[in-house]
Amino acid sequence: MRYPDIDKYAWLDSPIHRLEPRIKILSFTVLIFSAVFVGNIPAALLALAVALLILILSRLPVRFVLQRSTPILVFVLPILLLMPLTVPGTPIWSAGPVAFTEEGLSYAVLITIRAVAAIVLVLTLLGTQRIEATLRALSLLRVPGVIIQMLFFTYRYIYVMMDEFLSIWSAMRAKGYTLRPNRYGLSIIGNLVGMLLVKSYERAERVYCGMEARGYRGKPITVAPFSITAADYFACLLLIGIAGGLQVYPLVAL
Amino acid sequence: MHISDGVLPMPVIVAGWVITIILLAGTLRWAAKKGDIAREIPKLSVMAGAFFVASLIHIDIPPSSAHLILNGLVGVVLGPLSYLALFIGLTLQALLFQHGGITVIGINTVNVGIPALICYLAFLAGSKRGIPLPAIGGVCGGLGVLLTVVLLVLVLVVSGDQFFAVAGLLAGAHLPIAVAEAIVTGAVVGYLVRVKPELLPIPLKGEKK
Amino acid sequence: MNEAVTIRDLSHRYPDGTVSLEDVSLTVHGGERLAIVGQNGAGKTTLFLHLNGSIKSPDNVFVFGESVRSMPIEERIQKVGVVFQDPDDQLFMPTLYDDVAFGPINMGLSRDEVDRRVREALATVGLSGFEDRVPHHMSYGEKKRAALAAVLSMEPRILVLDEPTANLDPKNRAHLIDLINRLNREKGITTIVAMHDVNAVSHLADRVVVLNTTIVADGDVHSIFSDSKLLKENNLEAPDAYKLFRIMGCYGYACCNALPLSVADAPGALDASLEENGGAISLRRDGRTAEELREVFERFEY
Amino acid sequence: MNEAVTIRDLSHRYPDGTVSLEDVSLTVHGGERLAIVGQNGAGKTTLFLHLNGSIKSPDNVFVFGESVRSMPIEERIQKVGVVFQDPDDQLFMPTLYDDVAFGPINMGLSRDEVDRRVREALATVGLSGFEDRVPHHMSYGEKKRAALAAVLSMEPRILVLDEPTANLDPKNRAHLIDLINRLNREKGITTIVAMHDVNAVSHLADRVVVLNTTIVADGDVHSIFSDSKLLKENNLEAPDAYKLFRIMGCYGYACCNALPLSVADAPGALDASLEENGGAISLRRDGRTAEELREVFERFEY
Ligand SMILES: Nc1ncnc2c1ncn2[C@@H]1O[C@H](COP(=O)(O)OP(=O)(O)OP(=O)(O)O)[C@@H](O)[C@H]1O
Ligand SMILES: Nc1ncnc2c1ncn2[C@@H]1O[C@H](COP(=O)(O)OP(=O)(O)OP(=O)(O)O)[C@@H](O)[C@H]1O
Ligand SMILES: [Mg+2]
Ligand SMILES: [Mg+2]
Repeated sequence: MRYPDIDKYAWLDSPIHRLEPRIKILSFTVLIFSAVFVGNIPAALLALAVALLILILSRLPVRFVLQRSTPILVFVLPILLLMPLTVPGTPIWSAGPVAFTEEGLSYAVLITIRAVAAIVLVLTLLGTQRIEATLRALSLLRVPGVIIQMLFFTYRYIYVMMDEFLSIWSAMRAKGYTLRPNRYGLSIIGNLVGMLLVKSYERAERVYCGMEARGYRGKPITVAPFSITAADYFACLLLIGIAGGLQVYPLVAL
Repeated sequence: MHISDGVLPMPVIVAGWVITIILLAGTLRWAAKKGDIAREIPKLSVMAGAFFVASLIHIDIPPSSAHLILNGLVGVVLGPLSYLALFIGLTLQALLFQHGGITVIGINTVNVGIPALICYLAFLAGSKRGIPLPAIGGVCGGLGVLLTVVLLVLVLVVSGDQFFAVAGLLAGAHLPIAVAEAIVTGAVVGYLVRVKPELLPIPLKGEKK
Repeated sequence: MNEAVTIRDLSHRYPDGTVSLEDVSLTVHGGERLAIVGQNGAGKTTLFLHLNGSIKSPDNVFVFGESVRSMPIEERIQKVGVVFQDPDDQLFMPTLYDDVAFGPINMGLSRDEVDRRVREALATVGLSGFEDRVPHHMSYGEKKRAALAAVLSMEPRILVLDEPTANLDPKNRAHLIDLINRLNREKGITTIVAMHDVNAVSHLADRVVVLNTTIVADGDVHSIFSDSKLLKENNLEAPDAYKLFRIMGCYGYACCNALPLSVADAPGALDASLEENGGAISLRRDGRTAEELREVFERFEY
Repeated sequence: MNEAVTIRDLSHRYPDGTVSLEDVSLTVHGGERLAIVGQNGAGKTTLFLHLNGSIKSPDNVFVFGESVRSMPIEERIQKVGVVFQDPDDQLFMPTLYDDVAFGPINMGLSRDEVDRRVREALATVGLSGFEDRVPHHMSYGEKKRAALAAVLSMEPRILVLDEPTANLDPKNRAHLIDLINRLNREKGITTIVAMHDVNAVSHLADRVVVLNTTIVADGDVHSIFSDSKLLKENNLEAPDAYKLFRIMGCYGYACCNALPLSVADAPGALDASLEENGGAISLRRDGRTAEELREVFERFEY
């Protein structure tokens, strides 16, 4: 179990790092939505190129991006492997009953490029500012207060719970427990989860007392000393322009 | 299993967000009517953190290997507000670990959140009939995953015929997880019954001691 | 002197039936330094939860004459600030600045005033420059001080601390004790602490209340810690300094009235005794020493 | 004497880059009572996680001559039992019986043997009759003992305890210290404890290791606690008993070689000094007293 250190390169300096968080979130989100909805491979490649360009501008280490992108493999690999074989269409290659179709391949490739472009953009967005700045900016972008507060508190307590989990886990290991996927092994995991829930519940009551002791009444809770500059507006217009371009491009190109 | 960005077509993604927003607004309104939301938020947040961490537990069941989902358990413990907790959990998973994309948080929440709500109702119904709680817990644990798989397959199939094979593969890979979650959730509920029954939606047996 | 805290006949039981407080009555005056001592489970934490209204009770807890129950929340937090034991329970925001600003924002202060208070509170506890730090990257000692800053930023007139020194290493402990005393001395804040660490009690309090579900004793530090029967009955003990002077007593050391309760008090006590005894005290073992030693150990050790 | 634990050049850093241990080398002999002291964050807990293989390291931690890393898990837990600080982390089963039986079951013992061990371990810590209790609902002192029983049931030859006395009230603390010493004395178990509570160290150890990422000092209790420079550099302090005898030294008390480190040692030390000085020692204030006092306080207090 690893700590979620998504913002460990937030201290770097680059044009992307310097963008005002609200502007960055807004324009990147538009760009990401645009990238995942492009309808053909050339447009997708263009989106990917834009994403990579922004990534290079951001100076995030390539290793960080590669490591962080692995979760999408779970979805993308099966698609890349299965679709060309299972989608009916023009075979480009076949051996006996197994046929590799053009339609399947091009759809799989389109999805893969979109997925890669999206994750590159997501990582550039999240990797270039502290996660707190992201959450704070969301609160200024009128995401409802309940959601914002929960994101703040949950984010904070993930770390506390992880430490708690790891201590229970080491204590189990110290008594010779190894996780095997059998009934005994899993029911012990059940106890561990149960213990974690009970401890969290009790902690939650103490946390609430702590908040109440500081006048908490469910109201929004942060100040965000961000200020938007002309350069930020310009970058925002540029990125949203690109996002629009990605949608318009297939129409124009056809 | 949480879908990544770039896979699903626009209508499905939009539908996901619409359903999620409606359900969030509905459950929040319900909570505000039932009690003090200022009190619920910290509790829900800490519990959401605990579930988040528990769902990072990695279980290798050859040939597949997966993280627990625990949405059945979340439903049983948090009731209607489980939808909100899962939404927060998925958002943070997308932000912190890139488990699942950000454009698909809506649809991913539908996939795990609706089963959680159903599990809550199932647990209530089961406990009223006097079935042993760990057994209902186990059923809810397995049911949570199975319903999630059903919804996932549905989403993929609606998204296009191309996804048929992929959907089948994912469904197959999840069956062992459903069994594992049933055992884990049964054990959790058994533990909670003994140690902290307040966490379960059951009437407490008067005062102890 | 004005009454900072008044508790009248307070009883409490948890929903599961555990009786945690019974008929507790207590008055704390403005500017006092009070310690509440008691064994594990004596009800110290429960009592503190009443002081800031986290546990609601019918009108029997008053702060500066007003009932805590009916006081508006903004007013209450300016009067009583409670620092609980586990700093992780209290640092619930992702950055230290947000955490320390949490109280002032809830009080509805202007942004400038919030900022001023945050910086002042952080400076007081020696954490200036830590504004952007994330609590989970801070050490335990830093987190303890951060939790204190988060309460100080509301500028409460009464500061309540649950086990402030637990789990701290000696240096961190000494600094925290210093800090709390400075707040009492310089800002006139009334301080109420709960603790097990009897060796540190006399550093933080002039008056001690022994709690064991109900209040068993209430007096100045000396009278409490010299009452071995009281201490034993409540699973407590006397500070090491006190016990050592009792041992010296078995060797013919003529006790002055107030035996020291901490190392820092020892020279003063020695000087006083010396003066009383004409400038010199001779330690020697005599016939009664063995017997007296046995008695001291029996009365003060477990 | 046989080597119970041997650590050679152990270094460790957490994934986030924090260096927690650097070049630690340590040998603990069978039957020894060792204390590891160090400020918050010194790496004590991390070191213990290496001892039981919770953190894997290349071959540099050995127990009775065998590398912990390559040892089968069943064998390892019979050699080293680690009791962590927070008892709630260790009691995760719904009943105390299950908890204490957890280790023996993982060792693959027969049901009868498991039962025998559970009963014996519970009897040792004084919790016979608590088999069916839910650990979560026990008092803090009971939980601490229960956590110890859950490790004793594996009958380890080395017992490692992280902050055994933290958060305990004086009576519970005294009982736990007694219990640990009895295990060392009667069963020959090697005990290694980590602690901050310098006043209790001399009750639980003959030898002390000062850790501060690396091992800064290693010696018998007296030599460590009389080295004020070492203590200050590592944010530690000397026990109160020791400091008081230093203060008496300023009043002309002729120190014997080994100043006492705890109240219990004081009469012995007094007797020894008296004998050396012909049966009587006279305390008085002279010209140098003030200066010497200042020096003692400067060296030993924060
Ligand atoms: N939420 C709760 N539900 C039920 N009983 C509780 C709860 N919290 C505390 N208690 C019980 O109430 C009593 C008083 O507990 P409290 O925490 O106030 O003691 P304490 O003096 O602070 O102890 P410690 O020194 O261990 O911190 C104890 O018997 C405890 O077990
Ligand atoms: N999981 C972790 N990830 C990163 N750093 C950690 C982790 N656990 C501990 N550390 C850091 O490693 C160092 C050693 O920590 P450790 O817990 O071993 O100290 P300790 O001596 O036990 O302290 P204490 O007296 O406070 O218990 C500290 O700087 C701590 O912040
Ligand atoms: Mg307490
Ligand atoms: Mg530690």
